[in-house]
Amino acid sequence: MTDNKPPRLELRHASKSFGRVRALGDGSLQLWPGEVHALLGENGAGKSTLVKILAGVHQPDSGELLVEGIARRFANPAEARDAGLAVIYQEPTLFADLSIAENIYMGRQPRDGLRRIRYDAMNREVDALLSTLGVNLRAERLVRGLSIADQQVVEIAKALSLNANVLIMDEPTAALSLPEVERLFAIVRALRERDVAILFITHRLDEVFALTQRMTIMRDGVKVFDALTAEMTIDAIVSKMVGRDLDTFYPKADVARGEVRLSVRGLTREGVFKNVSFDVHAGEIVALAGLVGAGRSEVARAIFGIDPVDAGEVKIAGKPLALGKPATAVRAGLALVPEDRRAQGLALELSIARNASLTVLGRLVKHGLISAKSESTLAADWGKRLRLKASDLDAPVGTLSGGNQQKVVLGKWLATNPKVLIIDEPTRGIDVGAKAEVYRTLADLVREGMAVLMISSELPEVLGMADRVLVMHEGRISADIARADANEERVMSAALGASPQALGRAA
Amino acid sequence: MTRHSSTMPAMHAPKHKRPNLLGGLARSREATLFAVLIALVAATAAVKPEFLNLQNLRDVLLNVSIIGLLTAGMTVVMLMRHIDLSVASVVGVSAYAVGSLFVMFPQMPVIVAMLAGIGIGLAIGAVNGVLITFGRVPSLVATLSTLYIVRGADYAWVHGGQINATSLPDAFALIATGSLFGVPNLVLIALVVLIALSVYLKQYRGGREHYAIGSNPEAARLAGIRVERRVMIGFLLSGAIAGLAGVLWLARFGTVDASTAKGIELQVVAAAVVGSVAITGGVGTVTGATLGALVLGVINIALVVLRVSPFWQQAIQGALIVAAITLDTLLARSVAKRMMRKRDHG
Amino acid sequence: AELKSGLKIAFVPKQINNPYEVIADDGGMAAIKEMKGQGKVVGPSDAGASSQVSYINTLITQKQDAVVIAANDANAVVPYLKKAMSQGIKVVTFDSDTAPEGRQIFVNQADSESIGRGQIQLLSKLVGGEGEFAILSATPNATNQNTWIKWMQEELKKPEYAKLKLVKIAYGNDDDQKSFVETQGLLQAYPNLKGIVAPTSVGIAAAARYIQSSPAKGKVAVTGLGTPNQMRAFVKNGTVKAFQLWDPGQLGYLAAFAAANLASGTITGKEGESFDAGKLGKRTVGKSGEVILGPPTTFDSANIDSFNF
Amino acid sequence: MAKPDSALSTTKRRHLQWEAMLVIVLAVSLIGGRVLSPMFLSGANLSNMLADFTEIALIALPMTLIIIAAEIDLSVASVLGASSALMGVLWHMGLPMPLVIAIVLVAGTLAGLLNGLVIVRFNLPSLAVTIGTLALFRGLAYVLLGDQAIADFPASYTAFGIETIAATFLPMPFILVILGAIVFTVLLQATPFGRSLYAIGANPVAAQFSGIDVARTKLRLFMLSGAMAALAGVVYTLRFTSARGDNGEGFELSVIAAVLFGGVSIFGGRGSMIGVLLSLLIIGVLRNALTLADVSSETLTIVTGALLLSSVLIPNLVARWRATREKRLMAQTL
Ligand SMILES: Nc1ncnc2c1ncn2[C@@H]1O[C@H](COP(=O)(O)OP(=O)(O)OP(=O)(O)O)[C@@H](O)[C@H]1O
Ligand SMILES: Nc1ncnc2c1ncn2[C@@H]1O[C@H](COP(=O)(O)OP(=O)(O)OP(=O)(O)O)[C@@H](O)[C@H]1O
Ligand SMILES: [Mg+2]
Ligand SMILES: [Mg+2]
Repeated sequence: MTDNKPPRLELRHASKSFGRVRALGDGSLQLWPGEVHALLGENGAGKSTLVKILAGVHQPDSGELLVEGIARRFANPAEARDAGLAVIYQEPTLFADLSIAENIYMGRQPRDGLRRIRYDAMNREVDALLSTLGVNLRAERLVRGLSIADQQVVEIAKALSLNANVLIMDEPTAALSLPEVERLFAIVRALRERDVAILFITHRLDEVFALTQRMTIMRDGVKVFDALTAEMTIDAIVSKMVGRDLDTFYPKADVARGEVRLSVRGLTREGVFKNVSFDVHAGEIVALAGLVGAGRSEVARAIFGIDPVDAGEVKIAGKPLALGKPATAVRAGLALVPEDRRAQGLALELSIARNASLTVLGRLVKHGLISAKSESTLAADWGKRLRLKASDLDAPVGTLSGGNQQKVVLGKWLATNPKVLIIDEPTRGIDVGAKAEVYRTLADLVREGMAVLMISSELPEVLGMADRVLVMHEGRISADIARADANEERVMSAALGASPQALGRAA
Repeated sequence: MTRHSSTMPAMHAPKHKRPNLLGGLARSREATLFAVLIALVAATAAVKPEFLNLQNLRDVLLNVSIIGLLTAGMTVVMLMRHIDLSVASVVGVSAYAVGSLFVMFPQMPVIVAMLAGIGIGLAIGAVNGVLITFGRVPSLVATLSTLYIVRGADYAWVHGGQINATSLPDAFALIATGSLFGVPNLVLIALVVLIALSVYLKQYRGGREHYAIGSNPEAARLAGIRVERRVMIGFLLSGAIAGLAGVLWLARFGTVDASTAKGIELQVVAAAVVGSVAITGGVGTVTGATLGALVLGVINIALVVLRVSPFWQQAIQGALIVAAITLDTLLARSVAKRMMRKRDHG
Repeated sequence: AELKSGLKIAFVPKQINNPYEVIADDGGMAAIKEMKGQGKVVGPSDAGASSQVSYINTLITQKQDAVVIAANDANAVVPYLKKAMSQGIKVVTFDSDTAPEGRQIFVNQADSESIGRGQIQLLSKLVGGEGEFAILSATPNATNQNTWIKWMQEELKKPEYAKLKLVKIAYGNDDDQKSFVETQGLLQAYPNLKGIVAPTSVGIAAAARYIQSSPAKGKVAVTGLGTPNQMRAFVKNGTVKAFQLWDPGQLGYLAAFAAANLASGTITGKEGESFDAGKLGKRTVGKSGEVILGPPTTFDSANIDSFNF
Repeated sequence: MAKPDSALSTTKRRHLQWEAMLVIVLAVSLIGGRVLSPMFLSGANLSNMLADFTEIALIALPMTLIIIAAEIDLSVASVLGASSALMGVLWHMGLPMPLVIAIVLVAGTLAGLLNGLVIVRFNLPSLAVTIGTLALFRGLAYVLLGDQAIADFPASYTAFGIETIAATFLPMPFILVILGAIVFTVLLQATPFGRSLYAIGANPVAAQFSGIDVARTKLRLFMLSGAMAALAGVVYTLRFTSARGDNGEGFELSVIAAVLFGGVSIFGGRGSMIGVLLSLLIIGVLRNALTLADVSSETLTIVTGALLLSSVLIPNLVARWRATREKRLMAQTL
């Protein structure tokens, strides 16, 4: 950060509105070569919008963008890319029907004299790139069927292949577990050595301290603060982000364990998970930990009836559950908050109220017909309880920020008043304030006697919230650790299994 | 860390080269279609050996050429999750317009006739493209509308008129009747277009963009693809091909009137679907589409040759279309599953 | 008796864009002009059974004096034509009849029996009295084609046709391309085919065009019903030796006069009544309200140049 | 936090706007019809007008539901034809009419079931599958009846197709349309089944994850569609006293055009029954008025296309214009 040189990238007083929604009011940012810069803020603070302005996806309504001190205007993402910007967006942006190599090189494939694509050269380069990332993926494999983690790896590979001098990453770690995060950090650090300017968005504050040198904090679409990371503390960051101090982060209540609510015996799905057995009691939060790809979500989906199983049985509150139909599971008192809210949790074009009522349509019926009034009352109630930040419950849910979308998914399931709540990555991509609210809600729920199975890749959350930690490794439960005995090392070693080679594989 | 230094050896253990999965999948789908085609021909020939004579093969190729061309054009559009229902109307209007040109200028060179047809197709394709990209009208709605409008205009213009083979110069008729090394000219023309289109889709950046757009439009935009432009190009291509098909239709059938080619749009979509072009975009090849058109064309003629009652023909065709789509999908899924399993144990 | 002037007469063809129908309608319009009436042609652009009904209803609402219709379906339009007649509108069918209660007069191109039998006689002459042949018809539901085919099969029962064998009735749906492909299939399926009878102008042209460019030219006789203009080239180059038709323009002309006479009250449609049909002279209403234009003309290379329609 | 009972949301407002526009268009075409022809508003003419779109309306009702659920059924017209043919065959076999009609309706439902099963079981796109069954069912209609047309249905039944209700100008079959409209409106807008269709159309995976039985819902939709198409086949046969294999050929595109003109999104998740009913009325009025004014059928074809196009194009252009205007206003205030 030399004084006489301009920053690599600078955004001054940018604003952006979508219709009546002001997503960004006054976004400012300076990004210097050779630094990792954290961009922090609550859900809906405008971080992703700012990123998309930098990337040429959106054109700002006002404000200036300077690259190396020169004012620029990117009309589309290609122009930003050509100016040396690589972007990893918050949501994976891959072509499922194309190979990994084509995904990485779309629009800039190597060509021969006749301008034909040289597939061999392209695949060779991508194979090399993937192996430097230490993942067992091949260039010619189709993207369809990749796990979210693998997709994220492809996104990272794409950004790296650009050899850009600005790398922008919008929550790249949200879908990754620890070993993958570590690997990503190593790559980022190496890039920093090569004077690349990196913008890094995350809701995991420990990552901020582990990786970044400076930070910019936003609130309600406005830049409120910037500082060197070394000069900050977690509490200071949080109070700048939220505008107030937060109370205890993991409000784990000690609740007496009730009867068995969810009982799983010998659940097997060929090639995915094998012989999975466990119980969850009323008033208990059981965490299901493990590496991404261990098969945790698949167990949840199987219990809920989305995926077929080859063997095993499930009981809800003592009654056997006929597997294979989600509707039956819901009727039996099961709720599943899925891991991918956009694909599995929400109908993005439908209104917030309509989404919230989706699980309880049958209960909104009065005199045989659905009452619109009870629908909006329901949505409003849950919105209030979860502190949903939305201007209009009839607005499409897709216009909400990620964290607020997560709250709608949570609310729609809590509205069913379930006996057992399975919640997959409950805080993926949501801000600290919202996280605290989710934890508080979970604590309240178990206090009221609900049984919660929480799938999570975030160790602090697992250790902070769970009464018991089940760890999965390659489709089997490899450990069952009581709260008192749970610590980072035990969970991680169980997650990694016996063989250390497992570290090399992400999928 | 440097990016993709190609000197860096692959780190992971499994050294055996896995088959090219992308290519393998595509190949296997086309291979099945090809097998189905051969089986169809063989079965028909077994019952009716004369099915295999040269004249009949020529006829089948001639029949399929035009539908095959249209199917290839439709493929470009369907790859982008769009559809072009207006092709039949374009064929009709182009055939009649070019025929009228011949009536007015009997000495018109054949190449001018082709260009005129292509020009008409381009014009209607441009209208479709503008409606879809600029007007943001879903392609099904836009092209259903232009199907009606173009056909209506055709009716209003042609009324009860008819162009007969007698009005067409011999040089033009040669497109359908002449041949080079025993392959009819019309088939050669179609083949050239099909190969060009296939190379474009497989080997050129622009071609790959059609796949990208259909696979994930949002991601395509983020990857810097000019989606509007590419969609526009797709509809121009489809329109131009339909225009050319109209000229070929005129050459082949000689008689055209206001209702020429009415209703073939669904045949074309069916051929594409049978040829493994996904209606949901992102998947499909010109080879597959052409095989799809061939399979339907052969079934069509085989049913007649096998003396199946005309009343049963359509029912059997319909059942075969459904069966083909189902089998193709099941096959694709089982391949995908095998692939996944391999990865699990790999 | 004098025809009223200013009569409103509407023609409803099977399909407004069918070239054959257009010639017939033009004949009708010419007749109406002669008698100083107001003529018009309305109708659907597809040949569905029901598509004519809304036009009939509209004509009733418009209080036309007479409706002249070539029915797409013998029954579908009957209730609506009855309604028209009950409101004093005169109904004439031509080309393709409805059930008798649906109209007052049917102007037939030639009596169906002689058309059907005539086709077989012509074919027999062309193929030398023996061999396999096929019929290429319009749609499976086309009323007049089905009637003619019925009479063809009747005629075939005669002992002199014992060696003539009808192997297949194919349907080209009055669609040029479909008829073309059907012809091609027929030749494949029946290698010994000697003749094709296509009693439809679309079918015969398509069949002739296919045969002309195939090795079967000269071996397979094509005949049926078609217009001279359409078939001239095929007759000249020898693909087709002879075929038949009446003048569709005259058919329309006669139908218009029948309608005008009904509307003027000079006739009621009863058997035995006769009326003046302009340049066609005097015509008599036959059995069950049928008026016959006359026997079809057989066209061959000798006479084809003297016709232009 | 939002006010729960806040007035109309933007999305709802947009819907109402479209419906309001349809009402205006309807009024304008009614007035236009009267101007074009004094006979237009006569009872007899209105009666014909309503009768004319009976079958299209009966099929459009379930089609609305199907398109909202982001599926499509192209086989409806073929089911209509096959039902008509079956009706003729059964009647000729000597079965009593009520039994004939019952069997035909069951057969139509089974045809829909076949569509649904193939689509749901193998998870195939309905557009592709129903292109196949379009040919299949039409073919079966020909297999059943061949080149025959059956017309000797009992007068007591054909009267139902032709006559009007007592002293009014409402055609008898129109009762079915009215009943159907009420049932389907309630079904779509006010029952869990109907509500779940919007979710299925907008995001089928999320709908499944919400405990909605997507497969069964779709299956029911296609069965419903088959049944209604069969009903339309019965009405058609009685209205025209004619059972034929080619009855209703090409209706599928008219039905889809009517549904889309009614504001239903082809991508699913959006649309209302009221819009579709208005659209049917407008198309009926326009066709009738233009025919009465001796506008040729080819012009009618063009009008149909233009209407369909404008239904999507105009709102889009208006929205675009609004957005630029808003932006300009905002720029001025800044
Ligand atoms: N396309 C859009 N249309 C309407 N509103 C939008 C759109 N995109 C973003 N918004 C709104 O703009 C605001 C900022 O959203 P943005 O996605 O930038 O937040 P964020 O800081 O990235 O949040 P998160 O941490 O949850 O990802 C939110 O209120 C969001 O609802
Ligand atoms: N969309 C998908 N299609 C096919 N296979 C998938 C898909 N998603 C995941 N898989 C596979 O299923 C297995 C488990 O995936 P997943 O990453 O969801 O596991 P997980 O343990 O639930 O991890 P997490 O919840 O942290 O994402 C992996 O082998 C993965 O490759
Ligand atoms: Mg964001
Ligand atoms: Mg998971």
